[in-house]
Amino acid sequence: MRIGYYPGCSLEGSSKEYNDSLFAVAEKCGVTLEVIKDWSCCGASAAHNLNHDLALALPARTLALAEKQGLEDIVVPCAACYSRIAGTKNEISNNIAVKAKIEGYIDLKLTADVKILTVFEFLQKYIFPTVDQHIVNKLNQKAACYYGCLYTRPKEIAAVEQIENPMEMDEVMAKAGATPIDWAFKTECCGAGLSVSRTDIVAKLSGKIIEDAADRGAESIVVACPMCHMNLDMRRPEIKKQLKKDINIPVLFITQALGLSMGIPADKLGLNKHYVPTDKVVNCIVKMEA
Amino acid sequence: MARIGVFICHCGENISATVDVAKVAEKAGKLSGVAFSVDYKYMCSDPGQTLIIEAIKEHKLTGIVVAACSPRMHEGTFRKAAEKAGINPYFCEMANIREHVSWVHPKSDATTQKALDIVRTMVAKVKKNAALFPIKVPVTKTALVIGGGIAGIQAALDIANAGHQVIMVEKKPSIGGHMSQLSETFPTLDCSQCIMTPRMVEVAQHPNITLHTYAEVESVSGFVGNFDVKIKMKAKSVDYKKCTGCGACWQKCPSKKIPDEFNEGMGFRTAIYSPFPQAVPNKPVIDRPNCTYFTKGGKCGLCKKVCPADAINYDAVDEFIDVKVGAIITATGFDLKHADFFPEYGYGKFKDVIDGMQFERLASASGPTAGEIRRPSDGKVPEKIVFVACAGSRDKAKGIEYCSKICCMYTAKHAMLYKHKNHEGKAYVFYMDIRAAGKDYDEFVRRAIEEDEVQYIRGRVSRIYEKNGKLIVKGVDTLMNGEPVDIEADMVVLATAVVANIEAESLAQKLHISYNKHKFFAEAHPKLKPVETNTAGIMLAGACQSAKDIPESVSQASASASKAIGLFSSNELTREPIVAVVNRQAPPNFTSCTGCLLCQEVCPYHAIETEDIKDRGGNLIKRAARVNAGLCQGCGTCVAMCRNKSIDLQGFSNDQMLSEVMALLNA
Amino acid sequence: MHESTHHHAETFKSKVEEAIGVTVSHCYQCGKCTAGCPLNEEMDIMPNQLLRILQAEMPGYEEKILSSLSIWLCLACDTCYSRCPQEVLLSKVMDYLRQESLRQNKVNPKAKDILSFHKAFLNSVKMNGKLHEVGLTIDYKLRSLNLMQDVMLAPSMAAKGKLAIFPHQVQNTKEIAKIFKKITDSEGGKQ
Amino acid sequence: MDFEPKIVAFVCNWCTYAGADLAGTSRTKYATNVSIIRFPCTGRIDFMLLMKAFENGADGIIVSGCHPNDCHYTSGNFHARRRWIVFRSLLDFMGFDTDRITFSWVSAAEGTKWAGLVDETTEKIREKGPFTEFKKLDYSILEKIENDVVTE
Ligand SMILES: Cc1cc2nc3c(=O)[nH]c(=O)nc-3n(C[C@H](O)[C@H](O)[C@H](O)COP(=O)(O)OP(=O)(O)OC[C@H]3O[C@@H](n4cnc5c(N)ncnc54)[C@H](O)[C@@H]3O)c2cc1C
Ligand SMILES: Cc1cc2nc3c(=O)[nH]c(=O)nc-3n(C[C@H](O)[C@H](O)[C@H](O)COP(=O)(O)OP(=O)(O)OC[C@H]3O[C@@H](n4cnc5c(N)ncnc54)[C@H](O)[C@@H]3O)c2cc1C
Ligand code: SF4
Ligand code: SF4
Ligand code: SF4
Ligand code: SF4
Ligand code: SF4
Ligand code: SF4
Ligand code: SF4
Ligand code: SF4
Repeated sequence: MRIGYYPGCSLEGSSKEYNDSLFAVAEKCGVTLEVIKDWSCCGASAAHNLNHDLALALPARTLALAEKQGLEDIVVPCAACYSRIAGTKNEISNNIAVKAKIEGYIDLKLTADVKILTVFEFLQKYIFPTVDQHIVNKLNQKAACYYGCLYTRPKEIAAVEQIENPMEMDEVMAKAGATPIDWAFKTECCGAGLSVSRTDIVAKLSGKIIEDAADRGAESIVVACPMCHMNLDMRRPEIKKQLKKDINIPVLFITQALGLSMGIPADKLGLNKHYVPTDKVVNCIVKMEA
Repeated sequence: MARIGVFICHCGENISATVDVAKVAEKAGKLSGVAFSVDYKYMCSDPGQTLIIEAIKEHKLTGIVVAACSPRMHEGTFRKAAEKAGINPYFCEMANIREHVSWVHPKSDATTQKALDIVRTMVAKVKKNAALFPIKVPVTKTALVIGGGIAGIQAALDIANAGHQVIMVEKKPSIGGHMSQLSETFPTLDCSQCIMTPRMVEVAQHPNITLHTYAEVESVSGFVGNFDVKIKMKAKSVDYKKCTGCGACWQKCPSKKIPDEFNEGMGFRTAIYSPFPQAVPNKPVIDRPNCTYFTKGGKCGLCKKVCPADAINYDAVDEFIDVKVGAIITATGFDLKHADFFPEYGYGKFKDVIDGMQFERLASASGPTAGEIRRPSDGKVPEKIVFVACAGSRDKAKGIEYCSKICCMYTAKHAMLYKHKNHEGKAYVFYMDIRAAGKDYDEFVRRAIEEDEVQYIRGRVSRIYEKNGKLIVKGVDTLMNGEPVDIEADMVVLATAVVANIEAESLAQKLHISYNKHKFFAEAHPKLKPVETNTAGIMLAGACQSAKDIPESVSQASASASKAIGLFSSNELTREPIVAVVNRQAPPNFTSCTGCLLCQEVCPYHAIETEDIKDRGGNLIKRAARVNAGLCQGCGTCVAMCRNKSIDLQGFSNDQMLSEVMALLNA
Repeated sequence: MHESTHHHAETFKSKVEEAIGVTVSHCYQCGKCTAGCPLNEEMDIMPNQLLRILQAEMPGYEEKILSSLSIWLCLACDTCYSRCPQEVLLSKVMDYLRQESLRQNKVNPKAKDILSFHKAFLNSVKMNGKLHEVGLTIDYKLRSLNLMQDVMLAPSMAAKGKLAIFPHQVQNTKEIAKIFKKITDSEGGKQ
Repeated sequence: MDFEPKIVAFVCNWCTYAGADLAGTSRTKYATNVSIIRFPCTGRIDFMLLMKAFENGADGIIVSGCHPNDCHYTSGNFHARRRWIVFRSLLDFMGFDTDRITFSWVSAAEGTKWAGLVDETTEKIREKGPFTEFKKLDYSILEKIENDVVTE
């Protein structure tokens, strides 16, 4: 099986560590990812806010390129990209007229039958089969897995089984030796696309999320999306102002957490790139007995 | 050789004003097979009927066509006349030249021609008619009542009090159904047990009622008046003839941690148990999957040791009995939608999010808290309680579009009961509409709002989550511009949807009755036959048909009882012989039926059975269809389905219909 | 068998319904959408009420809806849809209303920054085929005139090696520009 | 003289026949071209009978019974409809003018609808003219195919 990879814009820029940690984990397990050649931006929230056709055409181009390249599974580590691409695939496969129109715009033919995997689906499908032999550390801490909206809704493209109480990331964290906690804000929205233009709102929404995790004793928040990461990690000063208290829980990408349990060095996983220091996580690692 | 008489009616001037009746009579007289033809002023009058009778006798007529009004008006009249004259009444047909001709067309040649066409058509038909005889079936004057909730109890008592035998089958160890679990009942707030218990006892003691608890219907065959029913008596492990109900066994039973169904899981019972103190019969059964004796290979045996009556029998097995009944009343009630259905409300996850029936048990004096409303998690009396109406009902996304009908009322009742017990407490109800359309019902809800100060908030709750021991209820007030309302509650009660009994579908298949897509049993007609089913002799009572409250369940139960009593009022049933028949031929074919059973699939009444045709030596020659005349209603759908015309409908046979078509078109 | 077809006059409501395949009358105004909407506190017109306004079609309703702030705040998180008993795809309605508001030039003044960001974002994609965060920042600042707002925390990000100063580009940026052009053209040049 | 079409109506006893009776008791006037053949239920109507009617010179046919959920026999009309849908596609395929058969629902309360149906159908068939093409069709294959149709 040739596994395709769609990094998305953020993983080339502000969330490079997510990209790096994903590759580090894959490499350790001997899994290769092929980047989709000449991929372009999915349009994220901006396109569907302003133009529906554009919101379909941009992801469709990527899908078509993946097909051309002969890929069957593609891993999309960003929740926004996942949502756009899976949504486009869904709409195109259910409506021939739309499909024809979009094919016209992008000058490419589509079957839309590639399978789109989130990072946690990828981990479960391709990493889990061999991961046990690589796990050397136990992440001895309570982790709050945060899924946000784009993996859990709308139900037609949800990447999780139970949309109100998803467990897929929790399973990955359990593998890494952490204790996933039951909390109330797993799937609440962090403010996503308003991060730049209405930071005040993002601070409010993300603040509630972080507060609930803290109240329930979480020692880390684990995400699988660069936007969630940005809002929960980098927007901490605004959140602090909003909550009128300082909460220092670090926010990790799920690949970083799993990478730590596999003994991959923290800097290789890009843990130094976070706004909220991550030493607390690194410090609670326990070596497993041989 | 057919000798047909044709009688053309003037109906005063109703027909003769536009149709040239004399001409019709004259032309009809010339049709092949017509031996006599006449027109007359009022055919249905006494002289008119006498004219027909005399003509039949005088002209030795083999059949008659009365060209007059609609058969829906006077077919019976003229069939009786034919019978009086000594011919089979089914040799009489009517040609409708009034409603379909004279009243709808002007006086003209075309009108007269159309009248003649119709007469010719009916003459052609009557020539193909055959003598038919009313079908008579004997009636077994015993009713089977399936389900011992309030509906089944009411129906059983009504029938038994009318002097007929009743067999009641209840699958649980006690009768009583949901009503026995209720605390107080709307709209009067009288104690449910107080009005229920006497009726349960009456059933047990009634000389005409045979009660089988812990029993189920295994199979049903036969038809109205003559059903054969096999009943499965599940092994109780207790000999009821010996047991006195002393209770020594369940007091001593060491398996004490079994969630108590009667208290909706909010308490425990033992492995040998009687479900509640007022149970009828108040004798125990052993719940084998939870009994040490059965799970640990003969260990324990304590109940047998302590039983003073030596009633315990570990070797008891399921038994089957066969009974014959004439009518069946289905009263198997409803279920409530359970866990996993409301992930957004945390039902099944948070202990203090409960459903309406659990609330009933909390509010009941005989319940796990002796009637004090305390929350399950820590036993605290809630200071703020939220009721969520329409939880799962009227929710297309969850597959239940219908309104559960009773929950508006019981939610108002619950809020009231709570307020009566906790004056300082705050009760909120999230609702979409208040459906309280019964006698004194809206007044009841208004009382909750106006006198007991229950806060009604119009809006649906989006989500409930738990935080620091409180349940955060995220709702909205759509009457305040959609303002979000978040309530920190101590307890939440969901008015979960009323759904069909989980076994409804399999029971319906055993009984051959229809059900809707939500598995509620279907009535024969929504307005005019609301308690009967499509299968003659099987009636419905209570919430097995649709969500119902007690007054409605009881009314319907009495109505279905009266249908059964009506059925039992004579010794045999007479039915019109308009039924389907499978043709018969001489050996070696016996019938042209190939046994494809396409007819069986389409018959709305499950009237088609299979018949094994055997030779003299008893060897199977072929399997063919056979119509159960007791069940067939004469729709003829099977006839149109049969590819080789092996099944036909008496009175509307292939031959008759084809003759009509040919005669109509070939003047 | 003859089945009659109904003809309605085209209204703004019917336009919305047709464009996105949502039937507004399916909404029975329970408010569950609003109750769960993460943005409800910020909105000027609640999600259920937007639908109500569409349903009722009272004079001036089109204007009222198209100039609301709510349509720009909606994050398309689909919390509403995932719990709506009537399966009304509200986020799609919001999508459409936003686009229509833009086409008709009715954007709420308070949504200016949000719109600027979306435009800057798309502009970056149009030029590079991918998003260039530094470019986006500059463009957004120019559009919104929020020069002082530390939009992307540029200094600390750059220090952590998170910002690429030069854009990554797709090999054939012309191809992307062509897609943008085709779509803009097909809509009569409006964007 | 104008062409006067001959139309046969196959109707059920409980709804449409009664509806036609009601048109009578209400003295609603309509064209004389349609004559009724009464069936217990539309489920009883065998489509070969329709073919026989055309073969014997009918120019048009009406089939009418109870509204979908009102069937006296609960589901006979559904079966009729299901068979009709398959049958019609077959007729269409053979080049048969299926417009000569009008399928309708007329309840016992719809006397006016019945009258309207008769007038409209008569007008429609009058415009179409006599059904001479039918003779040219080899409808006998229908008889063979119908066996498969009913199994659908
Ligand atoms: C929370 C709540 C509160 C309510 N409060 C009120 C109120 O205050 N006032 C009011 O009027 N109504 C109230 N109701 C409604 C009331 O409970 C029903 O109207 C009533 O119970 C219906 O009676 P039933 O006999 O039809 O069904 P059920 O009570 O469900 O009885 C059915 C019986 O059939 C048995 N059975 C099921 N399947 C089989 C089978 N296959 N074979 C044999 N036996 C079988 C069951 O064990 C049961 O004993 C309330 C309902 C609920 C859920
Ligand atoms: C506008 C309207 C629309 C409706 N639509 C529907 C509908 O679509 N579906 C539905 O299910 N229901 C409908 N209903 C309800 C329906 O009409 C009633 O349920 C039904 O008519 C009740 O029947 P009844 O026999 O109890 O009373 P009635 O129909 O009122 O019959 C009572 C009879 O008793 C006679 N009578 C009265 N007093 C005496 C006396 N002292 N001595 C002798 N005779 C007496 C009266 O003359 C009358 O003939 C509707 C009602 C209304 C008002
Ligand atoms: S038989 Fe019918 S048509 Fe003749 S007089 Fe009687 S009512 Fe009139
Ligand atoms: S101890 Fe014996 S007699 Fe007493 S209730 Fe139990 S079984 Fe019946
Ligand atoms: S044998 Fe079973 S029922 Fe009897 S006392 Fe022991 S556990 Fe209880
Ligand atoms: S009865 Fe009331 S609470 Fe129950 S489903 Fe109907 S409207 Fe909702
Ligand atoms: S009667 Fe006809 S349809 Fe029924 S089983 Fe026999 S051949 Fe088949
Ligand atoms: S006539 Fe109707 S009810 Fe009778 S056997 Fe045939 S399909 Fe069944
Ligand atoms: S949740 Fe659905 S039905 Fe309820 S108000 Fe919102 S859109 Fe309407
Ligand atoms: S999709 Fe929009 S309207 Fe719906 S809940 Fe999310 S933000 Fe609110």
